[in-house]
Amino acid sequence: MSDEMKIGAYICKGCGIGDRLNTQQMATIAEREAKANVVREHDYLCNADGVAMIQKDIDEEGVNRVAIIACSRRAKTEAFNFDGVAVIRGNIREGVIWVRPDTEEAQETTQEMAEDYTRMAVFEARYQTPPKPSGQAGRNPHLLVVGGGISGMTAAIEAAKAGYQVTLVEKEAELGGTAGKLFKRVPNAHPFKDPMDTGVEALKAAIEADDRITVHTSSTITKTSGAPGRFSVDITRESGETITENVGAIIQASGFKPYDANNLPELGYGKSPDVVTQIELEALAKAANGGPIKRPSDGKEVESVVFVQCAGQRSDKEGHLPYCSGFCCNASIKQAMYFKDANPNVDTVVLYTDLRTPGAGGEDFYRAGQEKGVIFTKGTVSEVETGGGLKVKFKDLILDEDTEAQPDLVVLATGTVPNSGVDIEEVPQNEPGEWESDPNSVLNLAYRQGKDLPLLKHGFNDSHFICFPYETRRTGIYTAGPVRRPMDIQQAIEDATGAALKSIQAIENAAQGRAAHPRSGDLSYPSFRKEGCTQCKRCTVECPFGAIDEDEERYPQFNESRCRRCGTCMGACPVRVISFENYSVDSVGQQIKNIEIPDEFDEKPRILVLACENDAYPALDMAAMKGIEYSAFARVIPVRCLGSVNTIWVTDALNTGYDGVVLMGCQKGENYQCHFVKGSEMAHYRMSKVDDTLEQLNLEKERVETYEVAITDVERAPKLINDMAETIEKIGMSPFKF
Amino acid sequence: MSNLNTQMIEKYRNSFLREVEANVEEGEWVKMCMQCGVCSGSCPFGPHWEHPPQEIFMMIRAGKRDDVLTSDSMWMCTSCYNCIVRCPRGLPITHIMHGLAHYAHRLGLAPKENPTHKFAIKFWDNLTRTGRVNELKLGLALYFMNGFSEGIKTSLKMKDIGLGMWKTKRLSPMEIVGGHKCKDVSGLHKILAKAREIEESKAQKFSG
Amino acid sequence: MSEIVATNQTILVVGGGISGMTAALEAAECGKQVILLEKNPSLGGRVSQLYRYFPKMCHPTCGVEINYRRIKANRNLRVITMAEVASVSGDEGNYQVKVKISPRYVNENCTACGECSKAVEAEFDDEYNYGLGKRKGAYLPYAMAYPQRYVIDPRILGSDDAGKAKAACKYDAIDLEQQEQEVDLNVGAIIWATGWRPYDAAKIQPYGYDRIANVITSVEFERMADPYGPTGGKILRPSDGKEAKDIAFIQCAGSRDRNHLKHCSRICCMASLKQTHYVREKYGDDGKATIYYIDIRAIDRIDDFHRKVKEDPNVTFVKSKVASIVEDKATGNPVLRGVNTEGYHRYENPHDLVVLAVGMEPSVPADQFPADVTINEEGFIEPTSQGAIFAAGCSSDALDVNRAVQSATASALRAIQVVNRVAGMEG
Amino acid sequence: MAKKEYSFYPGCSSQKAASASNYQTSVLTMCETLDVQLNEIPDWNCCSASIGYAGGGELPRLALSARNIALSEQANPGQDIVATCAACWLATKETQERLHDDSSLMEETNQALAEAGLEVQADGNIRHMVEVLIEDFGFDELGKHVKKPLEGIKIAGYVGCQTNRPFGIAGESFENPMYLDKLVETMGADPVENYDKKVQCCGGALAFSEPDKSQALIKEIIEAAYDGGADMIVTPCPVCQMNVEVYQGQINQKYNTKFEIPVVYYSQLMSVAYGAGVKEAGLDGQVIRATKLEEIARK
Repeated sequence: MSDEMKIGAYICKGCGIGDRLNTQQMATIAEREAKANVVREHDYLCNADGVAMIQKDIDEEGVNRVAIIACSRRAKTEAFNFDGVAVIRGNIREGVIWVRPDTEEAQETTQEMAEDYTRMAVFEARYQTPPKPSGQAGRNPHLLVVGGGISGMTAAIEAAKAGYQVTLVEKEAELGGTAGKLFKRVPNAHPFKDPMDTGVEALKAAIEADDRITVHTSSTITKTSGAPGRFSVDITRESGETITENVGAIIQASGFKPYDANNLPELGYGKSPDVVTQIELEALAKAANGGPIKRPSDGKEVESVVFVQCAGQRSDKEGHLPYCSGFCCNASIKQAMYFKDANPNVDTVVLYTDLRTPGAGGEDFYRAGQEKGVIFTKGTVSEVETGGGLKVKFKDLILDEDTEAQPDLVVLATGTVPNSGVDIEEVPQNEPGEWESDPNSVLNLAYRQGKDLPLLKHGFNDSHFICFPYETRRTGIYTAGPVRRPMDIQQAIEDATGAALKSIQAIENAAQGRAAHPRSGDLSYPSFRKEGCTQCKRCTVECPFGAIDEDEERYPQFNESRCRRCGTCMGACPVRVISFENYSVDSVGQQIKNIEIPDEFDEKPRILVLACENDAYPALDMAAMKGIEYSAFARVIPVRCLGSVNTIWVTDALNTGYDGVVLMGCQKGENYQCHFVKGSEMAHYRMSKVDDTLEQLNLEKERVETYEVAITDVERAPKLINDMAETIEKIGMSPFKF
Repeated sequence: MSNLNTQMIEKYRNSFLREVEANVEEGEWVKMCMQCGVCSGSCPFGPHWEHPPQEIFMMIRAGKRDDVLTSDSMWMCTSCYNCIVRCPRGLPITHIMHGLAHYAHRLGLAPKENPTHKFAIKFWDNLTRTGRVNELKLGLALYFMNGFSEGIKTSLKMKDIGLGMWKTKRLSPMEIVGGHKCKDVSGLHKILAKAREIEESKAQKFSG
Repeated sequence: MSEIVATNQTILVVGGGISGMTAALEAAECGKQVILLEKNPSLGGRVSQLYRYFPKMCHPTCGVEINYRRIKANRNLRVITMAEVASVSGDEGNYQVKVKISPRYVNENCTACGECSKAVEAEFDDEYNYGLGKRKGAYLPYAMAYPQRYVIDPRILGSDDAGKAKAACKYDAIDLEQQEQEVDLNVGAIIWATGWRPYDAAKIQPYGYDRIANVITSVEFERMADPYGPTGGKILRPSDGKEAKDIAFIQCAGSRDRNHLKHCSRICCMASLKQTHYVREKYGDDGKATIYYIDIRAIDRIDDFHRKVKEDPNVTFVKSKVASIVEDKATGNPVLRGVNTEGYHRYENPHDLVVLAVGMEPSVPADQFPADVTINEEGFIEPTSQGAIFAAGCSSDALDVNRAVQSATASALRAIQVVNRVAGMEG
Repeated sequence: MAKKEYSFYPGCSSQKAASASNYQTSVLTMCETLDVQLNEIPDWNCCSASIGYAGGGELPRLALSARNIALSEQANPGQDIVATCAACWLATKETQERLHDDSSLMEETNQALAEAGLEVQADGNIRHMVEVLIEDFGFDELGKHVKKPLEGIKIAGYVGCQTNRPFGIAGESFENPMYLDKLVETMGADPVENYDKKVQCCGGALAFSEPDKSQALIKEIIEAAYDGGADMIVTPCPVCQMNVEVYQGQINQKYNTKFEIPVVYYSQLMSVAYGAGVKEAGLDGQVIRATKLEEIARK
């Protein structure tokens, strides 16, 4: 295929388009005004004949930019799927005829809408290059797992089973993590009745036997640099000896540390050796090895034990954990069984407020505990007195009375605190060229934005997305196990296996230069013109994924495989030097500029709508399917994320004579739904600054509105456009019409 | 306090739950309650129980032996089986209530003046005498269970019912002198005596 | 369908809900060949019928849209709808799967223009809305449906409507002659993601779902809250269409109950907590919710959501499994009877509407499973130690969306391990 | 249809001059039409119902029912035991199941029975008469024998507790069993729809010891029947029949109501529909006369 640009514009007449619009006129515009090289109309473009017609042009005419002027980009994607060329969709079905009434009086404005979309499609095509991988990364089928507990070992084994090399780094001298300290674990299979072997030894043996897995114990990560496909990791032994490994992806399975029970003096911890945490009880049970468990103070065989659930958890008190650790209910049942299995006459009482034993296995296990004689009492403990024998004072919530128990031993279910390294909001990264490793960091990332993964909530490194639990904010680095969210062993195993899959996927994506979620498969990547760059750092700071570093001269360094292609950097750049092959300041800017702006006195305003392709644009599509109308003066352009909107588009539009601009992005704030985390937030912030520009232009602020629009805002999204039309009617047309 | 009661207190000092498990019909189910309360909400006599069934289970777990055994709550069970069919854990609640009532009676702790307690004893005595219930005698015994003058009052109050039943041949004054009975009453008595003996020897074994 | 190419390096995913889509996409985005089967005319599964997700209160449609976009963009993935597995034979690395494909009567020419639907008169209960509304005999399962292609309900075949639909289509997309097909697929590994169905609330007899109009299920309530659901997003009483402002939520409706489902369905507590938001969203301070529960299972970091709801003065928590519901015939109010077990307070509470938080039951009954897997007492697939049929999502346990997706992602790797072994691929 | 034979356990209340003697009369009439032969268990004894628990411990109570089963096995081998009284059915069936499932209980029970030279196997079926009608005949067959449809009578089907729980009738729910309604329809009468007290407890045996509490329940049962427009109530249980019928006078005094609703057995409805007279249908045993039924019976 020659490099010469050849644009084909294809106008469909199906689905009523031909009945409602003068497609011939549109074809003329595509050819004469927009200068498409090949222009064709078709009665039914998406059928085999229509598709063949386009393919023929690609093959025979050398068409390499295909502008399909038909239905929405969300429709008929299987049909309009051509190799090696850029495909652009002009939306005249959902975007025009389905949102406009089929009346004579509406005909003129509807036709104008369609003509503009035709121009826009061809102009967008003109500023497209079919993306090719940059070749920045090669394939490195090797992954790093940080943490040698159940999660880390599982991730390593599962990745190795798929044929990948693994380097496993554990800071302790032994693999096993917390699970390695357990006597037994909660069962994971039918009949869910008895504590079972932890499986840690089997995992260790599997790792030992697998020559694809290399283990570094007593080691930590002192520096991680690079990007998916080409990470470089410094692994430092206790001795200070450091080796460097190159890996394609990273799994952080750094686990948790037990909550510090010293924060719970009211529950007797630290005052009596016979008040222990769950993890301390495991040590006693290990020592007993199936025999009677003895209490720490005097070695007496325990005859009665009380388990206090939610000790320091699910509480707003200072120093307490605001969350539920998820596994402790089942863990206490298991531990009560340690006593009961050794001697059924031991009294075991679990004091709880909500017993949380979910799923098939959970309820069976709860029942099994009851069958063994474990007593469950709904109650809240106020105090554990330790002077001369233990006294657990609690309120029995069912019998509605204050009462007490005097057990030999008290076990506190204290929950977990994630081992997530340093909080990058609090601990700034070293300046470029001044690297120093932080002993509190897990990964010691050399990323400009900080040494560890950003935290989500309560110190956990979870994804914010319900449907996409692995989407951390650092591409190619996945967290697994209880560092991500509180979880039990069974879930940690599932989680680690899933994280291994994502790491492998990251490796394969990086190898081919493809983007990861949510623009999976996208081959475009950001490039920048160094000569125009003012080193303002906005791109580096605002990138939601920490993809951009700074070199020592303080120029941005793009790391293609860390990039998610959201374009937030492009939106941020005040001098507009950042662009993607298929998405740039021009590819959108030219669409904005190349529409017909009617004369001020025509009473035909123009409203630019920049709609996020993830939520707002589909919402408008659905509105169209439901026949919800909106103003014929709107011209909607989908954007990758509102974060990619460069203010120049807005000011250019206003300068060109648009009367209003509506920006539609996703929800921001704590429960953000922006798939690129901060894009919507950034856009709102930037648009607040546009107000100054408006003032300079002597334009009303109401001419630019930024909204959060959900995909379900099927009625609201059109209404927001109509609201703008009304506003314009009130405040008048823009004075900037030429 | 009955001898048996004293023995039981000694034996199960620490755990009323274990005492119930060992000695009460279906008592081993008490520990399986998951505290949902559906039994208590389902009972047609629910408002009249001082301690509805789930609370009794919780009291057993909490070791409130006296409170449970002297309670008149279990004696409110109408044997409607609502609780049983709704219990998510399949506890035979009706039977546990009967079992607790029986156990309380055996230990001499059941409330003496509870009408159902009295009636239930009389019913048993009535039926075991001949092998079949004599409704007239049972009724009269019931009316007079609170003493003679109370009995006259009750009888008068109930006379319309008696009269109606008599008129429709669903009650016969002749029953007072004879009535239906099993032919092999002595065999039945032997069976019951043996059954009681086996049961008591088991209790002895537990308490010994 | 001779064009379906599958080999022993292909991964078959059965079920196109959130778990199946995820498993299929994650594997395909690793470069594997994947076939995704769905028995309904559209992908999306149960999540497509939810209004919002807990705890973020975001819309499931959003994630589904992203997944559809991923599917459209991925050439390694082949989606076959209206397809069910009839049988599976063979072994790890080499399965033979018989697939039955029901006719849609609409071919790929369909542009989703909707003319056929307008032409048809017959209406049927709308499955998407759990029968709360009607849809036409020619229909798009729901606005976001993928494939975005209409379906002809077989019940209109042979009627005038069938002819009308055909006549209305300008694109020759309606093919009334389509027949059921059976195709044989050779695949290396199978991911089973057939998900769950809501437990049949009519079986919970004390709650009178089959007798009392104003007793509905939690899944129906989702449709009701959805602005594009059968009531246009209004929370209304089925009996008289009046606004339902005082709503009772009954937990463990069919779960944790040996008379019904023995297991805890995990999601219902959070779902009800979420639904109290709907009540407040629609009715503000006039909206009242009461949650009747045994244990509130707001597990792990989302317990803060639970605690926030608890702070809402308009939401009341009653620790009680409701004993029974009767209908107040004068008002149509369901009256809940039971005992608040915290102190044993009896109640007889009338509410405008009762929402039963129904449990999750595996979609495929244990005795109808077409393949050889181990199924536990609850009907879920146990983790296998042999073979290459891997459960994903709610066919493996009662899971929330987040965990279902985790499970699906893990199952994708397990399948990849098998096909990589078949291919002799080393990393 | 060929003659069907069952081992019959009538129970104390069905005896001559006992509270449900009219039930027995109508059952026998009904069985004649259906060609059912009931072979009474010789020398049967009381089951101790569900109130015997205070005096009788677990084993003595089981022994009572076990004796009946043993006698049935001896005299009517291979025949299902059929009871007409809910309490009899329940106690016997529970005993059968518990002995069957618990070998040590079985052993102890047989030890006791041996005192009277008896032995029990407890592997047969224990059935309620209603079960026999529904399962061995079915509504279609039962309807075929109708000679005088009970037209124009509205009847509330009051199922009560122990016929319904814990065993119930196969295919019926505990909360809303429909078989009485279907039977009423089959006999040509109109069932009260959505009779929501159909499984409410009448106080059972506690009607004697706790009359006030029980009568409050009975009042609701009657009230709901009236609300549904019922002419009469039909029930399969002698305790229910007795409690709901005979306390109406006392309830009227206490609550200032004017209840006077007949309470009949299903077997009486069937007898009348099958052409029996007042006496054969046991209608002369009604304390509150079921005049509408009597009218048909006299036709």
